[in-house]
Amino acid sequence: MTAVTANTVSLSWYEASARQRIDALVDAGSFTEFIGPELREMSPHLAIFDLPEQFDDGVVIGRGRLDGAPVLIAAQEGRFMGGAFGEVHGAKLTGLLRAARAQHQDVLILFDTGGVRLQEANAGELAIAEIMRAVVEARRDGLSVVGLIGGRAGCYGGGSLIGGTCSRLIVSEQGRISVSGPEVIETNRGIEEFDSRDRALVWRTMGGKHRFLIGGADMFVDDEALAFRKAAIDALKVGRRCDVTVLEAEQTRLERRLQRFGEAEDAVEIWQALGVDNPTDVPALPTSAFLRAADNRENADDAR
Amino acid sequence: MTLDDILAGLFPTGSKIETTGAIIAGQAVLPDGRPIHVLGITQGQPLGVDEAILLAGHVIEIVKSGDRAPILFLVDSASQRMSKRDELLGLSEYLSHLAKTLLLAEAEGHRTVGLLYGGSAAGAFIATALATGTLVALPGAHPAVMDLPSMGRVTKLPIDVLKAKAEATPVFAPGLDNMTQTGGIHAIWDADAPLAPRLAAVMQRPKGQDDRDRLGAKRGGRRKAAEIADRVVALAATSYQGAQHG
Amino acid sequence: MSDWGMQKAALGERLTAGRQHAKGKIIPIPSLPAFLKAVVRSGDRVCLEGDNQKQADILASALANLDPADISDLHMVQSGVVLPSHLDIFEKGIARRLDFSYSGPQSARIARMLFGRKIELGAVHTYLELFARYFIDLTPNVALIAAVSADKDGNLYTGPNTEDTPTVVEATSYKNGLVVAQVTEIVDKVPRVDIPGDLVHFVVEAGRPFYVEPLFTRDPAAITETQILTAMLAIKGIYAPYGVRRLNHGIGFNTAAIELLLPTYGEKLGLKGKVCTHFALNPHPTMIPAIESGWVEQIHCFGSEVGMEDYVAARSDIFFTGPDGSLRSNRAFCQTAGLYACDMFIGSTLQIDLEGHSSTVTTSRIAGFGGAPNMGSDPRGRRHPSEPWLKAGAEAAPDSSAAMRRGRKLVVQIGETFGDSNVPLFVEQLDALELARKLDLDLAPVMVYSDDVTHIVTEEGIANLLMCRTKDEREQAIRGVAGYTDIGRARDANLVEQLRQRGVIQRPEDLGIDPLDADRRLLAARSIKDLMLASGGLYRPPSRFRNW
Amino acid sequence: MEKLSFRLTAPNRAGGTRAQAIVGVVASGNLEVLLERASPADICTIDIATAAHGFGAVWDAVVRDFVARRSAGGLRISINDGGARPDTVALRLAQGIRKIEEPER
Repeated sequence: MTAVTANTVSLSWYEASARQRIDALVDAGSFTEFIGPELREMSPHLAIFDLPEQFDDGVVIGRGRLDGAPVLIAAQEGRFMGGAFGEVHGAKLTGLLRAARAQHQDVLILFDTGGVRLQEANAGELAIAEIMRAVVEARRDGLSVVGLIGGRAGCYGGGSLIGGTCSRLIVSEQGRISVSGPEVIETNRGIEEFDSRDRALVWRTMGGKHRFLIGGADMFVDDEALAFRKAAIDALKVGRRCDVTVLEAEQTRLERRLQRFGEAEDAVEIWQALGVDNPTDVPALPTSAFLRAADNRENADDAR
Repeated sequence: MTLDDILAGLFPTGSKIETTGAIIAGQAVLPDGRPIHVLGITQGQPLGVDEAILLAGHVIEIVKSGDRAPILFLVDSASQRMSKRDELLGLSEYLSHLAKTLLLAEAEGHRTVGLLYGGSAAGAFIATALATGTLVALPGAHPAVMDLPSMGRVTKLPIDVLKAKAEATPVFAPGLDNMTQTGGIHAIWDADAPLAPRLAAVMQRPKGQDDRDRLGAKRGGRRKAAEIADRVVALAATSYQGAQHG
Repeated sequence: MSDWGMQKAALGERLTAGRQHAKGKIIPIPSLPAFLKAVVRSGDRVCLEGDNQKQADILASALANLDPADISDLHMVQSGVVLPSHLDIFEKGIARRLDFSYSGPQSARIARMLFGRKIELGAVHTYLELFARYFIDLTPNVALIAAVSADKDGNLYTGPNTEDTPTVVEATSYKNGLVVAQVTEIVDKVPRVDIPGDLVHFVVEAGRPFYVEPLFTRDPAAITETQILTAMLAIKGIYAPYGVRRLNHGIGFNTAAIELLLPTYGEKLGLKGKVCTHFALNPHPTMIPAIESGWVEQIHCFGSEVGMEDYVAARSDIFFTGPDGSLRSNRAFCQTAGLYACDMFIGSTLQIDLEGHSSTVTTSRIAGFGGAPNMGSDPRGRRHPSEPWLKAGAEAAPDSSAAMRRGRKLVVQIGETFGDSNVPLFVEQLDALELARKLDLDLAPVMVYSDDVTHIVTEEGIANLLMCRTKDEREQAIRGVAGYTDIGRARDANLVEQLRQRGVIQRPEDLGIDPLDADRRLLAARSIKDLMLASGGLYRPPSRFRNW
Repeated sequence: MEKLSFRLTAPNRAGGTRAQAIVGVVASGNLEVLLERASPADICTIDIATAAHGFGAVWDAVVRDFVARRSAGGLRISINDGGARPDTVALRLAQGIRKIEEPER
C-alpha cells in the first residue's frame, strides 16, 4: 500500500501567491519590499475599463537574501489580470533591473504572466522592451538575471521574451513558456492545427518538460518552493556574460535546433529524436525519472 | 512609400541591399561616406523562428566584423508567427535572441536605428523595432499590440466603446500616434522632406540610456513609468545602504 | 381469446424487417439508417441508452436522422437527456413524449423546449424509479444500447461502463421488445459476457467507442478554502459523531474536499476505520488518496469514470471486477445499495428553501435528478439497524420507544451560502415551484424533500434538522446557517442562539474548528497530477483535466 | 467600481506589532485586504472598492460582524474586491487579522 503524505509542509509553487513565493524563496525574514501595497501605486488605467485595481499592480519587488547573498527579486501575481504587464507593473520591474546595475546585485524574476495587459497595451509593450534592454545591460555588467517559471499563468507573450534574455531559466513541469497562447494559435490556425482545450497538447508543446528537453530552460524542478530556492542558489553561480561569444553560441544552438527538429509535427517526435526511451511516457514521468530520461537533452549552458 | 522609394531616399549615393523572402539585408553608404548596414523584415510578414534566426545571424556577423558601423533596421511586419511549429521550437528564444543581438550591437558600438515604415505588432515589434537604440517611423506606419477587434473579443467590449475610450487615452489603442506619445517612437519623420538628412540627424543623437519612459512622460502618454522606475532605483540605493549599516 | 402471442409476432415482424439489412446479427454502419427505419414504428416506446455517463451516441444520431414522415410520435423513456441529438429527436418531430431522469448538459435547452411545448413531459424521475417503471408501465418496444464489443452471436461486453444496460435489456428483451446494441468492434470472443446474446437482436459495429462523460472528475485545484471548511465541519460534526461507515457522496466539490481530507484531517481526528469504509460510489479520482492510504474497504459503482479503468482493475480488493479484470458497474443495483445499505447521503444542491426542500431546477434550467432523490431519501422499508441510523432516529423522536423506533438515514445537504456569481443557496421559494406553475405540472421538481433532509452544512455551521421540534425552529435553524444571504440576515438572532445552545446549530468554533485552518495544504492531493501520482500512474486523466 | 466606506467602533484592539499586513489577490471571486495600524485603538475603518455593484447591505453585515467578533480596533482596512462571495470576504478579513498579529521575525 502506498503511503500518502499530507501536503502540510510543502508549498506548491503553482498554487502559491507572489508574496508566498518570495517568502519561501529567500532566507527567512530577509525580504524588504520596494513601493509596497501601502503606497497604493495602482494602475491609473484600469478605472477607464471599470476594472478592479490591486495595491501592488500585480508585482512585488524588493530585496532579500538568498543563501546569505543580497539579491533583488520581482514576483508577478498571475491571478491578478493574468499577471499581465501594465504601466506601473512594468516600470517596477524596469526600475529593479536598473537598480541591479547601480547596486551591482543579481536579480531573480518570478514570472507568472500572460503577457501584455491589453487595457494598457502600449505601456505594457514598451515596458517589456525596456525590461529586456535593462536585463541585457545588467548581464553585460556581469550580473546574473535568473527567471523562475512555474506559476498558473505561465510565462507568455512579452514575458516569454524577457525570459529569453535571462541568464538562466528554472522551470517546473507546470510552467509554460510560449509567445502566443493556445487560444491565439487555435484562432489563427484552426482547431485542426491546435486544439487549445487539449491540455496534454498544450503542455507537451509549451510546458516545462519540453522546454527543458530542447534547452529552452536550464533547470527542471519539482513544483515546490524549496526546489526553486535550491535551483536559484545554483543558477546564480553561473552564466555571467552576455557578449558576442555567448550570442554566437546561442545562434549555433538555435540553428541546430531548427536543423534537428524543424520538421517535427509534435513534441513526441522531438523527444524521440533526442533519444528519450518511450517518449510518449515523458509527461507521466515523476521528476527523478524524467531527469534520467532527459540525459541527452539539448542544453544552453553559456549559450543564452 | 514603397521599400524601394525609402531606400532611394535614404541612400541617394547608392546601396547594395537584397530582399530574400521577407528578409532585408545589405549595406549602404551614408552621405558623409561612412558605411551603414541595412537589415529588416518587409511585406508585412510575420516573424517566426526561421526569419528571426536569419536576422540574428546577420547582426552577429556585423558585430563580429568589428567595423562599428551603424545598423538601420527596417520594419514592416505582422506580429510573431502564431503557429504550433514556431511555439514547439521555442519561438520566444528566437525572438529574444534577435533582440539580444540588436542590443549587443548597440552596446558594442554600432548605432542601431529602427525605421518602422509599415505594420508591426506584439512579439515581432518587441524583437525588432523596439530592440533598436533609436526607433523612428514614417507617417502611415501602424504599430500595434493587438488590433481593436481582437481586443474587443478579449475585453468583451464593443468596438465602439473601445474607440471612445481610445479617444481619452493613448495607452492601449493601436496606432503610430499612440505609440509615439507613450515614448516608444523617438520621432515621426516628415514624408515629404528628404530622408537622408533625417537619418544623419538621428545618427548625431548622443548614445545613451534608455529614455523611452522619459519621452512617454514628457509627451503625456505614459505619465507614471519613468517616475516609478526612478523611485525603485532610489529606494534600492537607500535601503541597501541602510541594510549594510544596520 | 385466441390472439395470444401478438407481441411475439410483432417482434417477429421487426426481426424479419431488420434482417434485410443485417449479416446475421451484424448491421454494417452504412445500413444503419435503413435498418432503424425498418425496425422502429411510429408510436413506439423507445429506450435510448444514456445516463449521466455512457451514451449510445451513434444510435442516438441515427435515430435523430430518421425522417419524421416515416417515424413519428415516439415515446422516449431514457435515463439521460444529455446529447444534443436526444433533443433533436423532439425538435424534428420524431418523438413527442418523454420520461427521463437526468438532463445535465441539456438543462437549458430542455427547459426551452418544454416551454415551447416541443416535448410532452411524462415525468422527471429518479433513476431507480424510472428503471422500476420499465417493468410496469413504461416497458420499451425498442432499446438502443451501447457496449464495448460483441461476438457474432450478440454476446455483449460492456467493459467498466455496464451501468444501465442489464436493466434496460432485461425489461425490453424479456417483454418482446427489440434490442439493438452499438459496439466499438466485433470480436471472436468477448472478454466477459455482460449481456447474453440471446437477449440482443442486432449489433451495429460503430468503429469507435461510445461517448462517456467524465462527470465525476473533480479537479482538486478548483477546491476553495470555504469548501474545505464545509468538509471539515461535515467530517468532525457528522461523520465522526454518527460513525458513518456506509455512504454515498454526491459529485460536488464539497464532497470531493471531504474525500481529499480523509487521509489528512480525518487521520488526525483518528477516524480511519471508523468512518467511510464502504461506499456506493462511482470511482471518483478524488478517492484515490483515501483508498491508497487504506481508508476504504469496499466500493460498488453505478458506472465507471474516464481514466480510472486501470486503477480500478488494479484495486480489485476494493472494487467489483469481472474475470476480465475490469470494473463491473450496475446502476440499478448500486442505486438500490445507496437506498437501503447506506446510512448517509451527502451532496450539494442549488437551492434550499425555508422548510429545507432542495432543488437543482432554476427557472431556465431543468437538470433532472439522476440518482439524488433516491440516495437522498429515507427508505421506509429499511429494517436492519446500524449505529448511525439508530442514533439519527433517536434524535428525531427521543421520546418514542427505542425498540419500535424507525431509524433515520442521514441526508445531508452541503454547500456554500453563495454559489457561482454570488447566487444565494437559500431562497424564500424554490424556482421549481414557479416552473411547475408555468409548465402546469402536478408536482414541482423537488430533488430532496424537506422531511428527508437531516442536516445542512454551510461554512457558517451545521444545522441538525432532526432536532428541530417545530416548523419555526426548523426555519431558524436553516436561517442560522444561511450566512449573509437575505435568508440568513433575516434570522431571529435570539432563537438562533438558543438553537446553538441546544446543539441544533453548531458553529465551527463549537466543533473546535478554526476557519483559518481551512487551508488547501490540508488536501491530500491538490491537483489532478497529484491524483495521477498517488495512483502510481494507473489513473490516466482525460486530456482536458491535465496541466502537464 | 462601487466604493463603500465604514467607520466602526471596535470592541477589541488588534494585537501584535506589525505595521501592516496584506492577504489575498484581486481576481474573479477573490479580493485583497490591506491592514494598516492607523485608526484610534477603538476604531476600525474599512474602505472597499468592489467590482460587484449593489451588495452594500451584505458588505455592511459582513464588516459589522467582523469588527464585533475579531480584534480589529486600531486598523485601517482597505479592500480591492473582484466580486468575492461574503464567505471569502469574511475569511480574508480573519486571515488579515491573523497576519498582522503574527510575531515579527
